[in-house]
Amino acid sequence: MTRASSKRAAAAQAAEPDFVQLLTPDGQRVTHPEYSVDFSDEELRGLYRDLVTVRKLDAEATALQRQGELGIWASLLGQEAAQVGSGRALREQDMAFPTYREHGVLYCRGIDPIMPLGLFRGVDQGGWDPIANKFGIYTIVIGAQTLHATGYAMGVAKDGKVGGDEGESVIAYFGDGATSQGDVNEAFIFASVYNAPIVFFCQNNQYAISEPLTRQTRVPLYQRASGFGFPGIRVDGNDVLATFAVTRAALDNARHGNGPTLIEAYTYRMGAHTTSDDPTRYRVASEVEEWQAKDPILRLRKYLESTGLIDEAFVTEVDAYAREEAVKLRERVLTLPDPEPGEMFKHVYPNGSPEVDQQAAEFAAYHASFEGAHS
Amino acid sequence: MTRASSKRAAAAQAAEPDFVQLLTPDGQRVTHPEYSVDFSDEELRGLYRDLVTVRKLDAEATALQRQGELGIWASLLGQEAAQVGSGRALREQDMAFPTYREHGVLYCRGIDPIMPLGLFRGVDQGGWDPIANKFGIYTIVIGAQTLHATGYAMGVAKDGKVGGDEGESVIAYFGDGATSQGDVNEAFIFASVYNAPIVFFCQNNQYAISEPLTRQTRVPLYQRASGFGFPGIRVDGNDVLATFAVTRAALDNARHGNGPTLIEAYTYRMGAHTTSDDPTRYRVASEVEEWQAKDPILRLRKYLESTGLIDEAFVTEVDAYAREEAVKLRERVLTLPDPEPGEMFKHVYPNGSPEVDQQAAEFAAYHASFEGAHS
Amino acid sequence: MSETLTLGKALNLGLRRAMEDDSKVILMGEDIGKLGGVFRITDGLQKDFGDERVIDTPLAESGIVGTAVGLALRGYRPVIEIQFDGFVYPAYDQIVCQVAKMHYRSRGKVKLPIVIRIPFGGGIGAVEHHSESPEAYFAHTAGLKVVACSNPSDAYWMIQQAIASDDPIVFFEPKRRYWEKGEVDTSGSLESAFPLHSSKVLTSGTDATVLAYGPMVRVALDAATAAAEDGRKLEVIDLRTLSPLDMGAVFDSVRKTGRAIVVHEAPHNLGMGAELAARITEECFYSLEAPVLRVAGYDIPYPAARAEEEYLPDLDRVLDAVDRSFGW
Amino acid sequence: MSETLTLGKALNLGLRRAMEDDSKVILMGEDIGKLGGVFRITDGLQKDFGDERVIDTPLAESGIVGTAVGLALRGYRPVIEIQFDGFVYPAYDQIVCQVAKMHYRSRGKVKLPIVIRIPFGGGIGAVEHHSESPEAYFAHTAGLKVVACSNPSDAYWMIQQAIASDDPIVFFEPKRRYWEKGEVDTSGSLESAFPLHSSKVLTSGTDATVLAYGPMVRVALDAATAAAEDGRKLEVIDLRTLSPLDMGAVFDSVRKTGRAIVVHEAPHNLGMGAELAARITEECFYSLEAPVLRVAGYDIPYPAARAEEEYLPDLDRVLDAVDRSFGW
Ligand SMILES: Cc1ncc(C[n+]2csc(CCOP(=O)(O)OP(=O)(O)O)c2C)c(N)n1
Ligand SMILES: Cc1ncc(C[n+]2csc(CCOP(=O)(O)OP(=O)(O)O)c2C)c(N)n1
Ligand SMILES: [Mg+2]
Ligand SMILES: [Mg+2]
Repeated sequence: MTRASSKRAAAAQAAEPDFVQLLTPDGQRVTHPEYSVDFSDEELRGLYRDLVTVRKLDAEATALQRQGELGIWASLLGQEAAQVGSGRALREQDMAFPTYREHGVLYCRGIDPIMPLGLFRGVDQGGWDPIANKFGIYTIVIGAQTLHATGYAMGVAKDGKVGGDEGESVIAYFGDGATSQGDVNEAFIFASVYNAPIVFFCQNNQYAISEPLTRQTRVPLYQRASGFGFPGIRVDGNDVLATFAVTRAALDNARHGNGPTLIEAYTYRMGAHTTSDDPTRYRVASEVEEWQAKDPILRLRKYLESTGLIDEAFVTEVDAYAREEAVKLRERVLTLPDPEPGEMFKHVYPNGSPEVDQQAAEFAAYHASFEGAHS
Repeated sequence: MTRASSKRAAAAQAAEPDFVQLLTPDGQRVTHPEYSVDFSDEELRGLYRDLVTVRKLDAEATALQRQGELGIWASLLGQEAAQVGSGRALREQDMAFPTYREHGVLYCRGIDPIMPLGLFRGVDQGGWDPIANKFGIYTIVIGAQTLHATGYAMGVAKDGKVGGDEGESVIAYFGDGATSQGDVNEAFIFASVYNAPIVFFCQNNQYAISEPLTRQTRVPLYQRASGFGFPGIRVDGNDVLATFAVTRAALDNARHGNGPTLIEAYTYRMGAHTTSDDPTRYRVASEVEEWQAKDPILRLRKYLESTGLIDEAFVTEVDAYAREEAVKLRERVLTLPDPEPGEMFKHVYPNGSPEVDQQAAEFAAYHASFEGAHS
Repeated sequence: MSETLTLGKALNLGLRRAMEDDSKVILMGEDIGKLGGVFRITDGLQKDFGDERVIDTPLAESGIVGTAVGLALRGYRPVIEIQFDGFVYPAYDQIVCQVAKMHYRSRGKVKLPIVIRIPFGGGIGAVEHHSESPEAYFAHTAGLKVVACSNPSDAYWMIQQAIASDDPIVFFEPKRRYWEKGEVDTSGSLESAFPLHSSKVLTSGTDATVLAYGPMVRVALDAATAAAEDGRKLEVIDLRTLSPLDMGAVFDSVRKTGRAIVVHEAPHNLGMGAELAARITEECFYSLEAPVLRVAGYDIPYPAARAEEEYLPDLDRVLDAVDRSFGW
Repeated sequence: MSETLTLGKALNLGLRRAMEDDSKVILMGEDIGKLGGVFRITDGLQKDFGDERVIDTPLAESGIVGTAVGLALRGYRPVIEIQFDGFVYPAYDQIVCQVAKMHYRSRGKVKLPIVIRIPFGGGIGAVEHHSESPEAYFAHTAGLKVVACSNPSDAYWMIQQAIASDDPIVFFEPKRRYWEKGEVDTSGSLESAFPLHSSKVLTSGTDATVLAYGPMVRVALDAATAAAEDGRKLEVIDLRTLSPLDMGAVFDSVRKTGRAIVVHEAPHNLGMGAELAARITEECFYSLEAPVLRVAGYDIPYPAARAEEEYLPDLDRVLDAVDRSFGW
């Protein structure tokens, strides 16, 4: 279904692959026979603010890492539209399962952006409540969260929370590389067999660390879905409007009991894989430049400017706002407390363990012996 | 491609699913726009002999198990055509990776049927040379062998042994249940990415022990392939001619360097999963009866009889031949030697291990102490 | 109310009672529905609780455990059946990296009350992968608790305790004992039952301590009986909990006897016996008359069925170890 | 010809030489091509040997190991890089059930000369799953051999020996030592190199034996230096081979010193220390002045980076154990 229709959209944009697009790289609104958005002016401005803010926060985190304040950082640079578009498409009752890069989705969920910084600073390993936040803990083992999301969605169905507008949907984020993991394919199977209310949201940013997409597949990733018995669709992941439209439709479809969808958000990782990575070893500058021209923020700005929805004052105000948010984030990161001595022994088991208790006690006594030596 | 064309074939046979068929359940030869066979009369008679013989040998093994001579037996009853058709499609240079049920393929490879009986008797765990036999050791962990097959096929390509009629192909056998394993899906990915010369041959016998196909998928299994970037096709697995034609074409395609194919051989497990299983707990007799009417041997016999290629004398002769083979098999099974005392310590490592040697020595000394006590 | 039950039936009743007690308890696994599992441990449960609670899953162990994590996040209490010991490994990543670590990762905000049932051990004449004893792989993993039952009464109570516990638990069932019978007193409450993470002294003795769990408890008890004929009194302890280990009774016993023998089917190298030997030696150093001896599977892959008798620890090997201990 | 090399570079040269020596040697892994691996251990090898021999694989560890089995059946000698210790578990099934057992299953007809390289251990300030020490999971598995290198010279020779061996070998590399330098004599042949499955006495001493491997060897050596200042002579043994263990030098040492301390990063419970303690006690029962003590990671998931210093065994903890041993 989606394939034929999205082909038409692609025809208008020869250089682009076959995907759903509502906003071209140069800021032209185009229509799509199946997908549309009806944002108010205020909402459109809000999307712009989101995009700019998540990019700025991300840049701040990168800077913090460079200055030694974070151990590592996985930047979302270039993927802002994929994350804000899908993140804003979630309804309040929906549940998201991220990888380690979904800072933009987290922001759209209304979650304090400081939340995952402890992990990257090395003071904890996440430590938040996924249920209270409706946002899973960052998952580092590639693909594992797609099964968790599927199980959660099976539970939603078991609870009878599908079938209407109030139904709950689940979204599982993962990368192009992740599609090669057995777990992701098993998640497709369980989701399909149990008709779970889930959207598999693959950010195809063209790379798994250094490996280009061709190391994972020889056909477009969205096509993977049909053989598992549910629809797959590719969207321009640098187009926040199209990403929103497609994700919203898939989530609503799921909440109404119509089962899973795979969305391939076609985008690009503009930066390094993480701050530990050196992409110059494996990709050419010209490729990055090509994608620069498809920047997700620039195109929205052009569009909003051309329609008079925003002006320079607004742009300046948003920049200032984002900068301020970034400064606040920085300040708070610097005060994130290191783990207390011996804190590592906590929360190994809900019911505790005498063995851990004993080791904690020995640890305490051992360290007290040094204290004694010092005094 | 194959989908549209096989639909046409299916139209002629309303009760059957969408698959390639060359011989109907009542023994009518039908044509297919894409697939055909050009067997000589002798070859056709040979196929009949194969089918009858593998069924008879299988029945003998089941009987041996009932009499306590085998620990367990996984019967191929009902799947003879899928196995003989694909097994005969292999060329000499091709390599097969079986599950635990491919006794019919093994037979077609010209391998002594006693070979796997040690495993089911419990005197060894296979113990044959997969390379010398061009037939992998039976694999019990579901799906694992599909990766071995893919790696082997990658090696074939690396060796430059693809690209002509003399090219080598690899076939990986697995069941419908196996398609849910991560390993099988990863095998699809590796095979596709490296364009390995492999045929994935799924015998969809409708059950994974007690679980019907609906527990593994909600769409036909052959459709799984396209999302991985290679063709999938469904064949009537109870039709030895169609199975041969489709498998031969896929193998030749692979050996010429055109990469993988998934074949779903649509068939039925007429017996229990293994001799330990009780299928009356999970399926109704009427279903089994329905499939009885599609018996793979009966239809070939009808066809050969109707065309005058065989007569009663031939049928009787083949029965006698098969019975004789079965008797020989039985006799040899009964004389399969139990493992020597301490043999279990052998072949743990190619280079041995002082730890294993020490345990073997202790074991020997310990047992010698009993000998001493007895004398 | 005491009944004579097989160990398998005791598990079945324990599962049933757990499902009655808490509607969030769900069962997941391959062939556990109509078939009732290949060992019939879930017999009749899908019929009575429906297929929303007794779930025949796709044939994918990682998928089973991974979706169980999600179901637990959603508030369910999944009880997974792994069909045979040798088929747990595809799920190993989800177990070790997710089930074991999510509580820690979340600083205690997430609980994953998942029970992973594994029929384990040999002695049933099976083909490869059907007779393994992988308990050390799990006991070495922080964040998991690991238990093994050895008799019908424990099976009945321990499975319910495991399901009621908020800790993720790998629950080993001695498959070759499924058909052995014993008395089970099904009256009383879970709370008053013998605690889950406690070892139990089964026979008291003064000459040597024999530690066992799961299928080897029977062997240890038989050895004690045989040794008694030779005038040696063995103290048999059923460990029951493999992680955490409950060493109190063990140390008391070894301090008394001065000798300890550990028996398990799992390979010798880095098996539970290694840890027990190390701990006992550290704690009871001056009480030991001989080193802790291990009667275990050999360090080879589990052999073909017709060699398994040679492989498996038996009465004679235990008695031989007792002799060797006395000969030290 | 002696050069000063980092451990990482020594591995790189060792891999290069192995590839030169045998055209059947191929490398497989994630990001090992253009990137040269996240630790650059395969730097330059794809450029020089081509992408048919240095293979960037799909992101699927089970797939990597499973296809390596097939490639080995086809006559290749695959050397796999697992990107980090914590990502080996998806391949666990293929490793434990296939790599470890195929030779046995085939009664010796199949050899799988596969090397699985795993950068292991902590101390690099990483996020979760990047600092684990899973060696016991493999050492407990019959059919696998397991080694760990600790210095550039061993790295250079051991990787070549492992690749040349027909046994399947899990090869642990101490990732936090990748950048440490040492002298490597690259002259001479593999055959004349110190044997792969042998432990090595690094410092001879009479007061206590310290056993370590991989990243902890450096810590043990530092402890020996520090202890010497207090007048205690520690005998440090680099185990090098974890399965099979090479206990000869260990027993000799403990018979001499009467005291043994095992150091590893892996969790205490069922870690290598347990097996070493059990064996040493059994063999050297009457020589021991104190029980074998273990300085190990705690039985908790690997903690957040800023707590890892607390978690990891260090000089002080080793010395403390030595003190405790002497205080017994
Ligand atoms: C099971 C596993 N193997 C390897 C890794 C190491 N690793 C971390 S990120 C990554 C690449 C992921 O690529 P992709 O799925 O495309 O996501 P992206 O980082 O591009 O967002 C790899 C190989 C891991 N985290 N988990
Ligand atoms: C990893 C794994 N899980 C579970 C099993 C137990 N088991 C053996 S056969 C089987 C069903 C296989 O079904 P299918 O793939 O359809 O093959 P069939 O037996 O029908 O030929 C199961 C679950 C196994 N052998 N391996
Ligand atoms: Mg990517
Ligand atoms: Mg089947």
